[in-house]
Amino acid sequence: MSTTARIEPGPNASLDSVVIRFAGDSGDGMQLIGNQFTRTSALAGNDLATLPDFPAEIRAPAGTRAGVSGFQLQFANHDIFTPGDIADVLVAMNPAALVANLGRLKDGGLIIVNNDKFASRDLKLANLEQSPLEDGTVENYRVVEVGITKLTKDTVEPLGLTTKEADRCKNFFALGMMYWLYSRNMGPTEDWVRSKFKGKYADANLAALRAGWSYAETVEIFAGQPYMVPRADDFDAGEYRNIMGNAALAVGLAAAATKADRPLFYGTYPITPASDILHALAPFKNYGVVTYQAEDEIAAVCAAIGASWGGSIGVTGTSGPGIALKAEAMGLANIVELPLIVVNVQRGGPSTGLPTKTEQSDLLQVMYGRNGDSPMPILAPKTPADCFEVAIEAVKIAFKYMTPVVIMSDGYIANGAEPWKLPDLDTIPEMKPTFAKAVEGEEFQAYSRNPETLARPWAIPGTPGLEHRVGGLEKQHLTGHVSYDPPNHQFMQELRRDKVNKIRQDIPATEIHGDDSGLCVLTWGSTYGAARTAVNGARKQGKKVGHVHLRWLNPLPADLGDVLAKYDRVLVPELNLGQLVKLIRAEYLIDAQSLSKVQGQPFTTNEILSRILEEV
Amino acid sequence: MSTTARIEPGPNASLDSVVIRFAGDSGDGMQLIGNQFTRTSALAGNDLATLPDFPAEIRAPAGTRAGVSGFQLQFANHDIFTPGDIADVLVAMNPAALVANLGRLKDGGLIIVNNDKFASRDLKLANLEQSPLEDGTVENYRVVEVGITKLTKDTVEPLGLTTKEADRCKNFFALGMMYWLYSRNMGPTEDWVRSKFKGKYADANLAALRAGWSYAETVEIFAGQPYMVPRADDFDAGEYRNIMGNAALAVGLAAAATKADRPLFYGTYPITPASDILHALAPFKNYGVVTYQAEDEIAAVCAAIGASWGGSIGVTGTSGPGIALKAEAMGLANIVELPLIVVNVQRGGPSTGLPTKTEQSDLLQVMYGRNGDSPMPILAPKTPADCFEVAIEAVKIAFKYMTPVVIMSDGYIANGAEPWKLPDLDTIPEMKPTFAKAVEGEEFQAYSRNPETLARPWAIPGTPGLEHRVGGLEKQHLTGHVSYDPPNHQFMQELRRDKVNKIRQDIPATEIHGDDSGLCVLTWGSTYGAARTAVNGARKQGKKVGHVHLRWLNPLPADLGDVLAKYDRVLVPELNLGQLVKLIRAEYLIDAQSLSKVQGQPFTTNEILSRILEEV
Amino acid sequence: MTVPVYKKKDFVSDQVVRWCPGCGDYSILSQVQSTFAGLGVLRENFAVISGIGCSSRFPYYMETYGFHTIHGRAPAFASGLKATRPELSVWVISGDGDMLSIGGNHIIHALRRNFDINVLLFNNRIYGLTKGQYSPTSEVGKKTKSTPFGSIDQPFNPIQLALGAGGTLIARAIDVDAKHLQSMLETSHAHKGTGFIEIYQNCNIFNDGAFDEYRGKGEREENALYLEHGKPMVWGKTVRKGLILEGTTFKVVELGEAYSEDDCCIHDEGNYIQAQLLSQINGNGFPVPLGVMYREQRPTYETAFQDQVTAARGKLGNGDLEALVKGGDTWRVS
Amino acid sequence: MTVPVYKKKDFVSDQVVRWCPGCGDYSILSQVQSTFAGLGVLRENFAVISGIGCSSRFPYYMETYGFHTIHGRAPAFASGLKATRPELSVWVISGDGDMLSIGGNHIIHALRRNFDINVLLFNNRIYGLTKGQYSPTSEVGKKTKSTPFGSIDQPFNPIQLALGAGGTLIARAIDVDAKHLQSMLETSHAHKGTGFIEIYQNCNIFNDGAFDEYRGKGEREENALYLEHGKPMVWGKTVRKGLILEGTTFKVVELGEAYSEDDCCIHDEGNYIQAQLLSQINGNGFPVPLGVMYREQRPTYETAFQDQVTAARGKLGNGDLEALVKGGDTWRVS
Ligand SMILES: Cc1ncc(C[n+]2csc(CCOP(=O)(O)OP(=O)(O)O)c2C)c(N)n1
Ligand SMILES: Cc1ncc(C[n+]2csc(CCOP(=O)(O)OP(=O)(O)O)c2C)c(N)n1
Ligand code: SF4
Ligand code: SF4
Ligand SMILES: [Mg+2]
Ligand SMILES: [Mg+2]
Repeated sequence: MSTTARIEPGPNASLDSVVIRFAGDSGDGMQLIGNQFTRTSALAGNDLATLPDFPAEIRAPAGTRAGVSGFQLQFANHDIFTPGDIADVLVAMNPAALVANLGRLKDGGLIIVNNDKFASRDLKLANLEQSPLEDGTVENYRVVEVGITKLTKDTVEPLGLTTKEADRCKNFFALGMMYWLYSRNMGPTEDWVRSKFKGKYADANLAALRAGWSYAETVEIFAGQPYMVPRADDFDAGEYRNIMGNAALAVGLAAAATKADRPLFYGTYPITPASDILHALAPFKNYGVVTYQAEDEIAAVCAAIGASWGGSIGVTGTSGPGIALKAEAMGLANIVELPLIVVNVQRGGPSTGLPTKTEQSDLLQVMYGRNGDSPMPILAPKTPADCFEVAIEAVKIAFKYMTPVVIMSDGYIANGAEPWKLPDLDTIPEMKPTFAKAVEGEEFQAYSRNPETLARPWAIPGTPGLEHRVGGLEKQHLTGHVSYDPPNHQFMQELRRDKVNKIRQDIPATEIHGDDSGLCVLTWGSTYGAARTAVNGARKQGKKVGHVHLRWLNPLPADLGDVLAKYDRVLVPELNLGQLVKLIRAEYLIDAQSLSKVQGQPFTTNEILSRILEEV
Repeated sequence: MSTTARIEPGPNASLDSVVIRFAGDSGDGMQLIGNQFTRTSALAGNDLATLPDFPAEIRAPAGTRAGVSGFQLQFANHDIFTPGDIADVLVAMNPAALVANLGRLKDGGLIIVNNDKFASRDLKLANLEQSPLEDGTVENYRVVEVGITKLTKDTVEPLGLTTKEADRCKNFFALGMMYWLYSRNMGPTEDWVRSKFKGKYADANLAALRAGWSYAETVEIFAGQPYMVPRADDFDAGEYRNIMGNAALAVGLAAAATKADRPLFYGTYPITPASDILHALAPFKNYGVVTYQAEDEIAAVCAAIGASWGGSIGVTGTSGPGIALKAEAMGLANIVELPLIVVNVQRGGPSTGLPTKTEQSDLLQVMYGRNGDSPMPILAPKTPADCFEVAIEAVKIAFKYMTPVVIMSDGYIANGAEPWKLPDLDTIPEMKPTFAKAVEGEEFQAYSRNPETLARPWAIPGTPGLEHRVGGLEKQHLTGHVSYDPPNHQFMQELRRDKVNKIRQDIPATEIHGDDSGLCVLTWGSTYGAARTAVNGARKQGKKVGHVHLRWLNPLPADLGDVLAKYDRVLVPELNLGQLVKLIRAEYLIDAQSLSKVQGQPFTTNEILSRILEEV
Repeated sequence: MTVPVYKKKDFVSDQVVRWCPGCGDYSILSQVQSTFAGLGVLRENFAVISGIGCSSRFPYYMETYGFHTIHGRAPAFASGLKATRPELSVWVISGDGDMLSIGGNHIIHALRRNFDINVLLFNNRIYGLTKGQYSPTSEVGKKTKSTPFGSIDQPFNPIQLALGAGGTLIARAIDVDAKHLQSMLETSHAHKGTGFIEIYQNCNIFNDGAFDEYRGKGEREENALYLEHGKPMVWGKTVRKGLILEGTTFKVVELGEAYSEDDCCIHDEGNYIQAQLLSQINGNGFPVPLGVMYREQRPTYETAFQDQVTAARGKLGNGDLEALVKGGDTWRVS
Repeated sequence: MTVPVYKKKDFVSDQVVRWCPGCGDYSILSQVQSTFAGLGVLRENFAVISGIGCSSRFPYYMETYGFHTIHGRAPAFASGLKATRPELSVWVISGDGDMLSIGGNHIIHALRRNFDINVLLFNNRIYGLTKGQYSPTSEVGKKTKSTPFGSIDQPFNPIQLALGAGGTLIARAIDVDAKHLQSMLETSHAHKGTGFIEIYQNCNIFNDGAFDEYRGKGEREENALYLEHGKPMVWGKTVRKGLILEGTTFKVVELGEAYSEDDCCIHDEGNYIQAQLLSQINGNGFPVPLGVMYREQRPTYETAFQDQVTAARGKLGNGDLEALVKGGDTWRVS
């Protein structure tokens, strides 16, 4: 055990990338300082990726392992795709946070620990007999013990705060130390504190932040100079912001509403980890975005379909259990052929499962989870920022083909953050929908077809002369009248299937990253980052590996069969028991293999890399 | 056109099988006489199969094509599997019934038509310009015109019935004629009429029935002797009854309750074509069967799970849209590992679809339609009578493995009828469940495992010393406490999957009917009959074809891969756009081909046969 | 835009009506078609939304925009439509099973939110379309296919439930009383808020005669209390009767010697407690109250909903795409 | 079977309680544990069933049988359990979102059916577990994460809704008033039918102070009207006040010169209309009524349900398997 850790190499050493893990009690504000460090690093021009990791309880008992809330981020001077497999630095605010996170710290890594929280009462809450600082547990790490609680208290109490209030500032003290250690500019956080807190609370947090910095500098706890992670120079030129997945999705939806010049109706019911989309959209009313918190998920999707029928962009968002409830209405949307966006921010299942953890286990649910054959276009963002484009693409396709579209995000994407290069607004497609109009002397046919897209017309109430009826009973081709005619049903079923398959014409050719022979790593959704990094790693070791990532899960790209046929083997890493792999095997009859992880956590790069190395 | 049809061959000619189709207005009582003819033929020892075919409206406008209600039955002196592709005789009560059903009558077939209903008003209702009896439409058939309305009226009016009441008896007149034509014993129907109708109404129906018989005999409308279809002699010895699918399922569930000596709780919400299970179970209260009509399908399944938790056999039944609503709770049943039977009587989809028509399009829904990986045992009856055994098997497995089990029936099975050889009651397995009991000095573990089945203990409220908590959050192995531990989640997910796969040990070896090389026709559920008949037909033509029928869809039988590997090709006829075929392709990587029909109607033998002949 | 002079037939669609002959739904359809013609609303601005049930086939027969949705959810579809298209005249059609069994949650939430929509509950106290199971308004002891030994559930009183949920216009009518039903439809249309009309509807196939005590013209004249705001609660043709209030209970009195109309309770649509009292009576010497039981003015949901949009636009201007995409902090890489 | 003498701790499970420090749920848990110890029910005969929400974690902390089900559906699970196991003491635990938003339909149906179960509605007027969105009991104008410009939905009044649905025991309590809450729990247990208790519960994280006007001991003494059957409606420590009935409205009067207790309304638990009046008041010079608002005796669902089984067995004997399988007509093939 050492209270002063030697820092190698020398003064202001430049590093390529660093992974920090903040860990403390749910009440300790770890998500907050994690986000501040992220934002500051983003503004400093680093590439970065984050992984918040918090418990299902609002606030589990303070000091227990169940109550530990973590935030991991990687920031780098080059293009990165994941928050890092394993941390270089762990900031631990109490014994539970320390022991629960040691497994995620690399051997010899740096621990900054608040040793004011290691009284026997604290140890007991963490289910520890002895202090891990003393019993050899941290032997293999470089440990810096700091009395953060006391130092913070001394700093801020003169400002007139109660002990409890003072204690709440200690996360800023920790953040200040980390800012010093990585030579970060404190300006953005200072501004933020001033905008979020008032009076003495703002002053106290600022004081704690600066005290942390000064403490690190003057006390020389790190016994060396701070590090630098220079700005990433492989960023394309442009304007950037740091963005989380749910926020990017919300911005994308609002942008689509603006470009479509249609009101966007977001009907939803709160559920983790989708609720933040609601929170993000609710203030966008001046963009014509309206949000509706319904009595449940069924009402939410039904209201969204009602809005779509009326000519709005009907959107509904939820997580897995909510999708189960929406299934019946999604089937109705399929047969009435109205545009509708269904967002599924997946979490750990089955049932309530692991509500705050990530998983990709709803793919087959959205693919098949309705009565009758009821095909549903599905696409998935690969990173937080990608949610923006996926949202716009979904709206575009929903309009063009008059169809519901499912967006498959997940907890990792939703809460993760990355730098986002702002799009050129002119490149966002115009997508004003065309509403049907009555044509003199022609009888309106609600189920006539656009031959290119098989879309039916969108005829909204209020349009003179187009009065007509839609509903969930089978429709007669062209007229849309109720029909129980047997061949018509077959015809319509095939037509609805073909319509979804037509979307293939909008899917660009499949891109191959790396080799186009040997092993193909095939991914979808948030597994992108870890897989890309792993494939790059394997290729550096001279292995023949390619990476194919799917944005569209239904329909699958037209060329996918040919692309996969180039390879000897196909490996499909998924955060489920093997779902995409089933679709691929059934479709192309290739012996694609599943790499399955269901632990509520994203893949580490190494998990995929080691499997690749086994395969090649 | 002829009013007297020559009947070949001679007097009391013996036939091997006959297909009759009764067709009339929804208010004409065609289902009633169809069922009576079926019952009588069953009692006469014929093998038989039926296909009721009625509209979605309670009563569509009288006389219109939309209002036509049909009932087809085949009865035979040998083992048959289907109600017949095409009818020998059509009984048509009005013009709409005639024209809507001509396509289902064989060339040269016999038509018995009520020509009192061909006034211009009647023709208009049927959307006809001219009478089909006069414009050449029925040229190629042998037509017997009978003034059924007037004849019935004359027969029954002396009994003091109003014209409207008299008119309601005309179906019995038609039935009387058919009974004469096929030399049937009228006794059972007479008894039935006496038990169902009172006073003059009973008298009137009996009078109409006998009048029909006498008319056929004395007026010699058929210009010949009646036919005979002798009793089937390939029936095994034993006691038989005629039974419909939903009734057989209800009897099976009640039998299971008796054998398990547990109350059976049927929680449901009415929906076509599942409601008759509720109607059949409701009077079984002295068997310990209780039925609960809940406020909706969600409440129905939740109440059933509540009952299971309390130690009853919780059962819930519905059709496709109801399954969509139950999805979330089915996921809960999966994770809390309680026995639960979910019955899905499938109908045409998507959405409200074709509510009174049959389809097999919910297989992937029950397989995958829940959030998270949530494996669900699934089995399907192949014929109406088979529902009995399937119900018992489902309960047995649900107990043994502590798991929800899905039974996949469909509208064709539910409403179809066949002779059922009563089971030897001693062969029904005993299946008294074992409830957990407290063991002195041992801590109860709600998620401990039976190593053979991976079942957890069933510990019901009221048991001293086993107080514990279950729920939808991930459980810790053994203790069952809430656990967010990542490796535990993976462990439990795999365990739940493995548990379902363990059921393989209860699935007998796959039977091959016919050849074990060449083409394999692979079926599930109600497609059995048409496929079996088609395979027999093809083999008679010397083709190498085998038939493999699956009772279990999840897990698939352990030997299925090996069985299918024997064949050059596999053909999977399904009443959907290809669902089982996807599972087979993904699992065994064989190029199984789909024969898909989605018309709300079962396969005809010929549809499968012609495809077989194309393939071999 | 001037509204053409419509006739009833302008609201008759080309679809053949598919209810059983004699079904009470026919009369309701006819009254709705007649009423729509006179509301001064452009035909294309009507949206008729239903769930599933015999009654829910209704939209097919109306020459307006129509949506036959899924079982129990019509109010939810209507909510999304009305929130985004406040100018439409939205009508929800539902049965006692559709609205009170599977759809119970959506209707109570629609009522508390007070969308300016019109809700017609076709109460035949039975499940028609699924062929005769009991419903949440069937009386205790009812024998049906699903209750061969008689039902044991206390039925809902739809008026009482709507009052409990916070409805702002709550009324009752009878299928065959054409004029009164039409006037209730007009009242609902005129009301700014959710108009909830329970319509007693005879299902002559599965529950014939459920309302015979007051359905026929003669019976109505004897047993129905037609409520009118500001008028005394009196009824009866052969014997005139009235309701008087004793403490917090109603009492039936015969008018004539001892009591006159002036002693009778005056109907006050705005009196919530009186509405509760009225909701409780029906039969057993009491009349069946018809007409508006309760009415209250409260802001409608869609108005408040759209006002927030207008306010946001007023304050922040129409959303600017660039500002949206930028959000807070950005940085440049060159 | 004799029931052991239980202590509160016999109902404390080994699971660590995971609510925020200061949450009102702690007190409710403690009162339920204390009350259970004294009900004379065997511990193994308690079944505690919840939905999803902070409050719904409740069963984990009770050393009884517990079922943490899915969002909004707890009453449905309880219905199936109670129907088949009438001897169990069934407790449903739910939040205002769980029970009144997604679960609204199940609770109104449970109330009309009148299962003999106990329903505890933890009303904190907010969604706790999902971190602070408004709920169906949040007041109009409430700013939350999902309503940054203020909510526009009229909230439900849970008492009024329960009355509308046909509840037979309807009461209100406050999380921190230990003694009174315990007595309400006992009352519910004693009642044969559904006991519905709305419990005002403070969420100190997302909606702190929602009930401050009458939650603290001092405030309660001033502003809470503790209802007691047969007792006058009076309250207030510094100034004694009472409720008098004028026509169909309540009026607040000061006791002393002009009015005495004798002028005040006498609480009658069986008076539905009075219960309606009480459900309408809260604040604005009026007290908050606590205690039993309404009580009525009606057969319980599970009794009627099991009676039909008994009657059938009595009439037909225990079901005979052979008769079952044979049904009606059979024939023999030999
Ligand atoms: C999800 C779902 N569950 C059940 C049904 C079956 N169903 C259709 S209508 C109906 C009830 C009809 O009763 P009601 O609403 O009173 O209408 P009515 O036919 O009497 O007019 C039911 C149970 C369905 N279509 N969908
Ligand atoms: C089907 C489904 N939808 C949404 C959620 C998310 N969710 C969990 S609890 C909750 C509401 C909690 O509010 P309340 O019932 O008032 O309980 P509290 O946390 O305030 O005690 C929601 C929306 C869920 N778990 N399941
Ligand atoms: S079943 Fe009843 S409600 Fe339905 S159409 Fe026929 S009469 Fe009307
Ligand atoms: S969020 Fe509110 S209701 Fe939930 S535990 Fe914390 S204080 Fe209690
Ligand atoms: Mg009805
Ligand atoms: Mg709450």
